[in-house]
Amino acid sequence: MSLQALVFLVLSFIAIVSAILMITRANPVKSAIFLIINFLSLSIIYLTLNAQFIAIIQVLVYAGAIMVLFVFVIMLLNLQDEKKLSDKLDLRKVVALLFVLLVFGRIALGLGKSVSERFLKQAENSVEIGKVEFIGEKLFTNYILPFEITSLILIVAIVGSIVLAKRKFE
Amino acid sequence: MIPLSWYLFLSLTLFTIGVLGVLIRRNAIVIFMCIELMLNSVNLALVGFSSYIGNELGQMLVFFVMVVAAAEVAVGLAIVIAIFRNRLTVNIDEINLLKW
Amino acid sequence: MELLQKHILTAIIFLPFVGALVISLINSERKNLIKFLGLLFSTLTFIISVYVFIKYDPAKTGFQFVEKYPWIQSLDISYKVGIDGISLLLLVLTTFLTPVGLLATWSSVDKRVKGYVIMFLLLETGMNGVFCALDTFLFYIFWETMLIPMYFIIGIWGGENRIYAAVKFVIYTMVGSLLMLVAIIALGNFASQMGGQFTGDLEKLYEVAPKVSLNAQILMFLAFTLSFAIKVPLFPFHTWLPDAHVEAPTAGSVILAGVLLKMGTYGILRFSIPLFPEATFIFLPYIAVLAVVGIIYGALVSFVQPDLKKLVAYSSVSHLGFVVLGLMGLTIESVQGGLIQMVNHGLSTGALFMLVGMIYDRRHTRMIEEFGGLARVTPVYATFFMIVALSSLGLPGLNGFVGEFLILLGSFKSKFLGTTAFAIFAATGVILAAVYLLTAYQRIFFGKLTKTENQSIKDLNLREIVSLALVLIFIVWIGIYPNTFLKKSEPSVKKVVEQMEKYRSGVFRAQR
Amino acid sequence: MHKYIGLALIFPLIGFIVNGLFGWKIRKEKIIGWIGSLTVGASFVVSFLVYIELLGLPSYARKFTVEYFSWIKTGGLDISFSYLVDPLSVLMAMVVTGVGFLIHVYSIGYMHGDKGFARFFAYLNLFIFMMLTLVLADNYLLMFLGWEGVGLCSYLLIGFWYDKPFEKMTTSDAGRKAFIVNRIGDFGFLIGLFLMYKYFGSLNFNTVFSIASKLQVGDSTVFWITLLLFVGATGKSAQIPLYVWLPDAMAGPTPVSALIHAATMVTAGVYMIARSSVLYALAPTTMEIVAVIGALTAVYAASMGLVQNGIKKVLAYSTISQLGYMFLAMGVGAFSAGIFHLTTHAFFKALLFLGAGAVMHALDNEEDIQKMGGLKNYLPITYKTFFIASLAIAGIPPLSGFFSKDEILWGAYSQGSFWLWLLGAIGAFMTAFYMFRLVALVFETPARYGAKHPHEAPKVMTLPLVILGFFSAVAGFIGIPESFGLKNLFHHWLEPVFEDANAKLILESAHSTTTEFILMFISVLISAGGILLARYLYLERINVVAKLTQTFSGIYKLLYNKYYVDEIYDTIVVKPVKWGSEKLLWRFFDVKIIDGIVNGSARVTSAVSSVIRFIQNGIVQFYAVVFLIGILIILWLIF
Repeated sequence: MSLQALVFLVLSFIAIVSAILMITRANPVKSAIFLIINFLSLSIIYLTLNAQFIAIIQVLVYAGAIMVLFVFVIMLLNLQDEKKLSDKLDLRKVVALLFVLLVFGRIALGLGKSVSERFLKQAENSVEIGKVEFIGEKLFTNYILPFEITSLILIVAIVGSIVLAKRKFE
Repeated sequence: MIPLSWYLFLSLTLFTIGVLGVLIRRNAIVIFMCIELMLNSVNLALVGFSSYIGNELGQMLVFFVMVVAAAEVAVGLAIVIAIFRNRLTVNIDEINLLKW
Repeated sequence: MELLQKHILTAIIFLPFVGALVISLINSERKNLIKFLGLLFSTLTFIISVYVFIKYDPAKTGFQFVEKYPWIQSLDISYKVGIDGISLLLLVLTTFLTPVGLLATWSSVDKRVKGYVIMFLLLETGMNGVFCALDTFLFYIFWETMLIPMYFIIGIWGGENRIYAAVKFVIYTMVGSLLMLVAIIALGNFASQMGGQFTGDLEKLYEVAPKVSLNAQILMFLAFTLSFAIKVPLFPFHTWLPDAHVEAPTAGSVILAGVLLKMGTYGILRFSIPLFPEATFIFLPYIAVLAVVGIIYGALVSFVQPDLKKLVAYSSVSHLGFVVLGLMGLTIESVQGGLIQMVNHGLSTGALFMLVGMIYDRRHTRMIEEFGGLARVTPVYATFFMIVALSSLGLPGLNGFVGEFLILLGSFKSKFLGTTAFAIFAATGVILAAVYLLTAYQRIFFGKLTKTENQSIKDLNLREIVSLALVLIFIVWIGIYPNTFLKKSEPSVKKVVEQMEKYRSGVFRAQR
Repeated sequence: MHKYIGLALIFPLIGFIVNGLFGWKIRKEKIIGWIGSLTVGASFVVSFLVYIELLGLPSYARKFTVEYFSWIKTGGLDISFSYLVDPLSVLMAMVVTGVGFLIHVYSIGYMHGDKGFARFFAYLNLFIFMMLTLVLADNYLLMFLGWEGVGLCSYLLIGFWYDKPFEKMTTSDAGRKAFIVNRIGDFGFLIGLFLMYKYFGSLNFNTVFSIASKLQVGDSTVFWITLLLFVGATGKSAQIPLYVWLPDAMAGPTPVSALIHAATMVTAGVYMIARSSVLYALAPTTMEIVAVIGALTAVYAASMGLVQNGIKKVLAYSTISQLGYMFLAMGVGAFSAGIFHLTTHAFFKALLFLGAGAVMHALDNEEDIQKMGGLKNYLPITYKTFFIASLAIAGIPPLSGFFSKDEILWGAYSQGSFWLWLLGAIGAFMTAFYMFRLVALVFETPARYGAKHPHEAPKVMTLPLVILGFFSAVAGFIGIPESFGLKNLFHHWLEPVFEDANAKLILESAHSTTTEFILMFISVLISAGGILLARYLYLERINVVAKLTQTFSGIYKLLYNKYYVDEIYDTIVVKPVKWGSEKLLWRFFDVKIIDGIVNGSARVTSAVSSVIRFIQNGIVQFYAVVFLIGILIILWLIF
């Protein structure tokens, strides 16, 4: 087993465990912290895929900005702990679990069949693709239009969230 | 070298956990986080494909997904705040406005 | 200017839409500005359509002012608009009635004026689109588009029972139009079977559709015609009409009667007949029977209506029966008559609704028994009402007569109908029209002025007079010199009729 | 000059527009009235000039078609605003505008002080315009325009005093009745036109008649065409069974009754048949029907006239009866005799009505002849002219009515049968009787009007009376029967028009002058008998009248109530239609059945929905699970 595989397995283990912990914590702050751990481990996995730019963005945007926002809101609302999960292990949850597992199984089966024999190695130019320089160039040439539109989306999001969140003026 | 399928299985696992979270949690904020998790798992698959195929498209898409995710979180959390202000709860069982 | 010339139909279709956009940016408190802009945009549209009317050259065959841009290329569905003599008249009617309707009801709508004007302009876009579309899918989209603003116009600005009326209107229409969508898709499919390419292009379908097997033709004909018959409305699909008319605000009724109903008859002439000639021959007598029943039925029922608006609504059933009979006659005279009668009905019934609205604004009732002797207090109003009523009952020299006469004359000698009985029974509608209109007129305007509330009714103001006078100009014009309009539509009508005669003689039957 | 015949139409139209639009601004009655009258006068001058022009031409050339602009042109139909100038139409135009002018002038006095003065003149002018359109049109459709147009004016003018009660109803009811009954006739007319178009391919007089003149007598389609056209004529000219509107039409102002319901409009049916004489000549069966209906109407209406008490009512029935004579003439093929009677009737009947108007004017609009009497001394001019007109209508030589009526009776005998002549003669007797009953009760018996002070009408009203009186007296001389050895100018003038028709008819050429003289003598005797009987009964033996009415009270009531025809029509037509429409068609069929189905389908939908709506519990996660199941199914299907 190569070093790369080892790194991948460790990181994916961390990612999965932190994800499971995230959805099972009663306290939303704890959930948020586990989610951050999950994001960080994912960013390192991106590095193993030679996607440096995405890895850095992942840390900056997700683990940084978005999660700060989450934690901030949780603190702001001063939420109580949710009731223990096991207390409410009602039929609905069991059914949900069942179906989720079914979907997982079905997709896993399909995946196993379709890609197990292919894509064994990364492409030659994968290092080239992941570079900030390359991505930046593409963004400002080929993808300039969607890139500019994102600014519009962000503006709308900002305006929208301000309008929604502000208190009504009496 | 590890094959792409490993990444895809990781992505699938994370996605499934996210879905499960959405289905079983009641706290709207946690549900949001689960959705973020699902988005990330998809990102992972995209980046994986991108580097195994050797095409920059996947990473471009991830970039845009992140932008949209950021916008969505901003608006979503604003909605949560607005609802909380009115109802003093973020428990979505109690926010059943869609009921007939 | 050249740009406008090239895209003139697009301009007509979307100028009201632009107007709606502009108005949506204005503060809703500035009601007069909003109304003014609504009027301005619809008037501009009318002016452009008059230009089109003048420029339209009847000598050329086929569609004119055609614009075509691919839309869904793989299915050969395109944004294709163009007009011929048939749609020309209705297009001009639409663009004329919208500003007039807005003007006539300037002060009767007071709540949510902004939304009202926007809905109106959107409605106009939809209507213009329906008359210009030369692609079945485009047609369908415009057809449905104009349903939505109408739904809101009835549902928000209507009378007491408006929700019921609005829902009834939408559901009735939807039932038909969904079947039409199925038929449109089926038609495209047949085209791909026979010509190798799915298509929505009407001109290509004109070639293909008549060659489809008879059973399929019958099914598609029924699907199309049911949808149109509901819109017309042909007896017995008419019961949405009185409700919708009574509940709709005045301008809504004007448009509803003036234009929306015409879409049904237009559709029959544009789609049902030329696309499925063989099926048409089979169903023609039955539809003609329904039309004649509608003529008499509508007239008899409107004779006993206590509500003036309902009376006018039922009279529409009767008038549209004439139109359908004319179309089924399939002679140049009767189809031309049907066409001109569509315009006439738009003008005179539109004007009648405007008049009813005006009295409703003053007295807040439409019950005929509440009036009486109004000629004394409101002579101008009475005069306008008289002229419009006379036009509606088909007095020679006014527009109604030209249409009815041509329809009856044509259907009397029609080879397709085979018997003169249709025309004879339909002609009784001429008597009945005089009965119900004059009876109502007399009960409203003549006799002693008994009710004290009626003594202080104000006569029409200048704005109302202008809006009615505009309609009257056309009422007299068509009555005295209909050739202006007949000339434009004659070649297109002739083409349809001659084509049908060829089909009848079996020229194309062998090809199948 | 004939090119400018359009001017004759334009002038009244201008009058209509000016008075109609600006009348309320002008306000001065004099100006309005003279605008109204002079425009009609001007069109009389135009028609007269055209007449002079025609006189200067040889008789075969007296026919022009003047086309102004196209009206409806589509498919095979090509109708224009084009006018036919020939002896018949010019004669009619002169009668219409001449009598019309006099009545307009009279109206200036009669309508003095009325609130709707301008409106009245506007309507009258419109009427003249429409009537001229009717008589001058050179195709049936344009004629129909005038035909319906005069109906409209009649409607408007009958209901002119729309808030005035009239018998059991209001004046506007009478107007509406007139319009609707006319429409029933027009329905027949229209169908006739369709059939004509289908058969001849045209509605233009020239085309239709030239084709028709080549057809065989007895053509069945032509029979239907002419019969249907005649249905139209029964409506407009108040013949059985559509006469019911005319007596009620007396609700209008008296000049209207004189102009429209006596002199001009009601004769339109006669004119139409005369115009289509070629067609009628081809359909002997229709001719017979026309003759019989005409003769029956003549007697039937006269019988009702015998007992009426309204001064105008009597005249109305008399009009119907006289129209019956004209149709009788048409039916037996004596076209020019019918037109001749039309002309003389226009004079004396207009005069009678105007005289009645003068009487009513003097007695504050009193109409009941039982409340009149003794007006001879107060209204000398009216009395004299009225008397002359009564003599004329009764058929006393040498007044105009004698010549025209006698010609018709002679035609009925020679071309028709003895029975037709007998009916005509009975009618003549009744006519003489009721006219002089009227004269006696109104003018000659002792006064019964209480404290009113009757006074002669102003000059503007009496002058037309005098002029009409003059024509009533002498107009007959233009049509002296040929058997007197003189030239019948009237026949000669109309000859080119009826040439074709006469060629088709099998005319009894060998009639003996002796028979004609005998019949003439008998009819004069009959008339004189009627006159004398009336004068004897009402002036000398008034108590006998009362006794007679008591003895024959059944018949009297039947006659007085007009054979209850109105009531019968009401019960068998109007009421069932109204009931059926409301209860059966609307309340039951529309509301219950059709809407029942529509609303029923809606109710089914909502019933089903009310059950399955519980699935919508509002919990998002439940929806998400369902969503997931959907994905699962799709996955299963894909892979």
